[in-house]
Amino acid sequence: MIDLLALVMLLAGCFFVFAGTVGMLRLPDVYCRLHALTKADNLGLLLICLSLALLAGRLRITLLLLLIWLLALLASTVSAHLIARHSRARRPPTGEPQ
Amino acid sequence: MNAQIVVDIALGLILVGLAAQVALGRHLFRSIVFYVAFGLAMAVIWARLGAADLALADAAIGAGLTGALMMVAFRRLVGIDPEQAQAQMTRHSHVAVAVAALTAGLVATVGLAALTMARAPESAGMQVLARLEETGLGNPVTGVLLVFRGFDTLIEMAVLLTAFVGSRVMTQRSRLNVTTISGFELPLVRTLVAVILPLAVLIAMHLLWIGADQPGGAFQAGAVLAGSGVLLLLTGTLLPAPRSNAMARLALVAGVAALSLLVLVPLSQGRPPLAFLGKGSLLFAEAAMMVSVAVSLTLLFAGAPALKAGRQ
Amino acid sequence: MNPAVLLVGLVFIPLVAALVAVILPVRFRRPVALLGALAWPLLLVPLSIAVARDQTLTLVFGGWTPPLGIGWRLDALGLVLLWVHALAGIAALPGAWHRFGPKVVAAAPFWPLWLILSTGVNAALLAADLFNLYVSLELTTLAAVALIATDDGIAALTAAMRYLLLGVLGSLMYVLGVGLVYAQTGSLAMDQADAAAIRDVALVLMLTGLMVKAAIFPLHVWLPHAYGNAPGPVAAIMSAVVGKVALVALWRIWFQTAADPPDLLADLLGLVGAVAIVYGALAAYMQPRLKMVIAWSSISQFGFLMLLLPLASQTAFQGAGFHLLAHGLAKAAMFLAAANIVTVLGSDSIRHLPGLDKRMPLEAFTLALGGVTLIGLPPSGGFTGKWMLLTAAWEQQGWFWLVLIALSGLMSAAYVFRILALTCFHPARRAVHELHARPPKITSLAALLLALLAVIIGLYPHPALELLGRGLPGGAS
Amino acid sequence: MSGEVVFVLAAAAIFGLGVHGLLTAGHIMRKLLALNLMLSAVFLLLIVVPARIDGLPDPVPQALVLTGIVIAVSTTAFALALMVRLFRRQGHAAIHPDVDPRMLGHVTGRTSAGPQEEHDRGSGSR
Repeated sequence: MIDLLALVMLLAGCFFVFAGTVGMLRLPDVYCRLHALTKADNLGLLLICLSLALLAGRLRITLLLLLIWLLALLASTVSAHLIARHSRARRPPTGEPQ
Repeated sequence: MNAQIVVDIALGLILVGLAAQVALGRHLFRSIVFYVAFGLAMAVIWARLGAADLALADAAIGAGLTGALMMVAFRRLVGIDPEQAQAQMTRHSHVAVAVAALTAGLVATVGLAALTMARAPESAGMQVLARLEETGLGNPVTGVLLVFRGFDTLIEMAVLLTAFVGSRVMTQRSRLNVTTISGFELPLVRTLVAVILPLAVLIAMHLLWIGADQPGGAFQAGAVLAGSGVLLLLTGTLLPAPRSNAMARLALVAGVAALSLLVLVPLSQGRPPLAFLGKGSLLFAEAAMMVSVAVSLTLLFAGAPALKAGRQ
Repeated sequence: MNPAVLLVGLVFIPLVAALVAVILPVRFRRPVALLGALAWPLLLVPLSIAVARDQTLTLVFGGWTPPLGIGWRLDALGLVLLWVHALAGIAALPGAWHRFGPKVVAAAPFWPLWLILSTGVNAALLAADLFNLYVSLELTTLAAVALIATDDGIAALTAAMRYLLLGVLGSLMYVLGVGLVYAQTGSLAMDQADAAAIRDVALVLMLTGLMVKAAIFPLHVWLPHAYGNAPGPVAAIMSAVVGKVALVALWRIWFQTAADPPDLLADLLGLVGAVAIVYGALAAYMQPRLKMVIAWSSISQFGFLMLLLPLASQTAFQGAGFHLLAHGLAKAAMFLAAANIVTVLGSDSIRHLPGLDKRMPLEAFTLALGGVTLIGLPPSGGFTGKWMLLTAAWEQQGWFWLVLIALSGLMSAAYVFRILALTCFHPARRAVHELHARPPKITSLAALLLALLAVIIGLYPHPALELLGRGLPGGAS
Repeated sequence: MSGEVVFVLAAAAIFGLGVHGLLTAGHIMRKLLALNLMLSAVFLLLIVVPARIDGLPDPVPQALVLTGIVIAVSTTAFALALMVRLFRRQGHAAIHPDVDPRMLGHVTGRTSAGPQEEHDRGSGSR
């Protein structure tokens, strides 16, 4: 039962990461790409971490996975912020595809 | 077994695909970014092969720091001449394609032949595993690096020192380049630094401590610290300093000096050079090596002989 | 005390001196480096006695016998090159001392790098382990490249970059070969690593890698620019030992790791050497700059040393080893003299040479003496080396090699006499314009002594020949 | 077909790509990238080809590769510093002074010293 749940979450996580990647490659401008990359990827990573935690079933591993997710979250937040800021300074958002 | 081979093929294809982007990509900056991705994929493959020490080292050094060094060098080129941002400078040549294909074919033939050849029944690696107990270490790679083939490691640390001293020949003639990125004053970035930095130090200490028995060790720990140093330089918390100081110079030579002690101290006791002095001495040498790796790589990134505190 | 322990000093005296030099402020670096560079050659006296008695000295790190650990081995060949290194290094010191004073920008890194270069060269000469040889050669290459770059001219920086890139390419091929050897034999010790099936491929890979580092034609492209544009003392030490270390490693791997090297490959490499002799000499003849002439002559002379592989006899080894000694001393002397000429004239273009024998007689004499050794005229050391090689070719009825060796003397004569004729007998012997301050006399004398030494060893060749007569690098005859 | 075969083939392909990059690159940094790729391929072969011991890679090649990685990053860092200096001095990042002008793109015609020549040109003293 737990295995099944983990599998579903793993697949869902992979889907979100994949979607984020597709978004990064296909979306028109920096802001949309950042949106895809940060949101979808972080959700995907969370799902993968959770599923791995379920499979491992140990508190230490679970906490480590949570830490990994939090660090990735922090890193992607800051880098997305910096990229958006840099991008706005150079070329303000117009709503039009660049 | 079948699932394994599918995963292996996928990993191999990803690695080759990334290498192709590095080698064939049009824009230099893009190639550098893909090189970082290549290093990470390499780390995954090391993990798959069971070489955890290499996975850690390649992720931190091969991908992370080499990438950072290349990016900062690229930025320096752009700083000198902004048009470098569009630098392409590749030529197309059928000869090159033919030579490359031929070389790849040769390497593949040799590699596959080597896989199927008869091997000696006894290898140095087996001896290492058999005699690792005498050292009290649990990680055979650390055993090879610091005990059985410690002299290689000493020369390797000397190479790192030489790279730094040699770079000074070039960098001391140039003005100091600013490595700071814009936006470091943002509260968000400061939070990041405040969280990452203690954690990175903790991780480095952990890697150093467990290195004797588990994957990890001086190089991996040093690389993590060097990564933090790069972050501090990027955020302007540390700045390149134009003049060297005694602390920086001591940190640079610490690794070679500690390993030299491991070689020379047994001599004074009438034992062969580099005779095993116990686990404590190894930890001492590894700590010194970690400091040297971290400081050398950070200073190579900064292109400066020392660092000073920046704006807080 | 076991004399092998002294080997540790060969590597660790310059290394520790380098560490001290890095730690100390810039103004102390030069004296520390001088002490370090003068201290380690002292060990060569007891070591020579020990080698003369015991043939080879071996040292095993940590008591972990190979293949588990790393071993060092000093044989007659290594000792000969250590002497070249020591003598050339000491002779280069006055010039380096004069040029890299504490007020010079590049002096701060120069002196530690100078010591590290010695460390790397000595470690590579002692290495009896395939991988340890790699790390030592990397150390040597990196220090050498940085020392070339201390010149900071575009030509020197370009040469340094080219040397570095080719060096990395060479070492990665070498490492691949080493990996294949380990995979098959499970050992990295040079004398244990022999194996069958994949060996020839691995051998070719390792040799190719080392040939890049030793600048053997056609992998020589980095050398002329590197030697021709490096600061004088650096060019001297590099031409004396840095390329030759890789060549000695190549010989060792050939005779030690490949216990039964394939004849075809030997002839092929000999042929490569033959082309190098001719091509290098022709190129040397065409060069417009003195330092480039001397640098290209190295390509030619290195090709000469490759003839040991097809000849592969005791006599040939004595000849090649002796040639290594004589050539190293003569080349270093010539580069030091050329460096002084550059300092005084501001250029080493051969157009400036006429009349030099009047204004800079010591330098002109050094060039002449060095040239005599390069050609191999009696009684110079170069003559002894070439004569032994000729004898070896005669004994084996290798007529092709015989003709080639004889021819090589003529070709060296062509480029050497071109220089000497220009210097002494050119009709338009213009007055030499002294553009810059003359370097201290001791720099000229050091170069001259080195060149004299290269001749004197030809008069008293027996100690070196007797040492080298003990056997090929593998121990087999 | 086993995993080893896959990785040997991948290493060979990467080596070939590196050779191609090395031959076609005009820019020094591209040459460095290509050399680093080739080194990675060599490292991969060094680990994959020797026999595995108890299902893990032989520790000796692992240590060799770890040494190789550190040497590679040292050499790369040094080469990059050299490249930046050469760029400052000559104004383009190709090795050959007489390089095909098309490969230099925008810097064509700029033959003498680089755009940011410093006060201490040449090898002289301060």
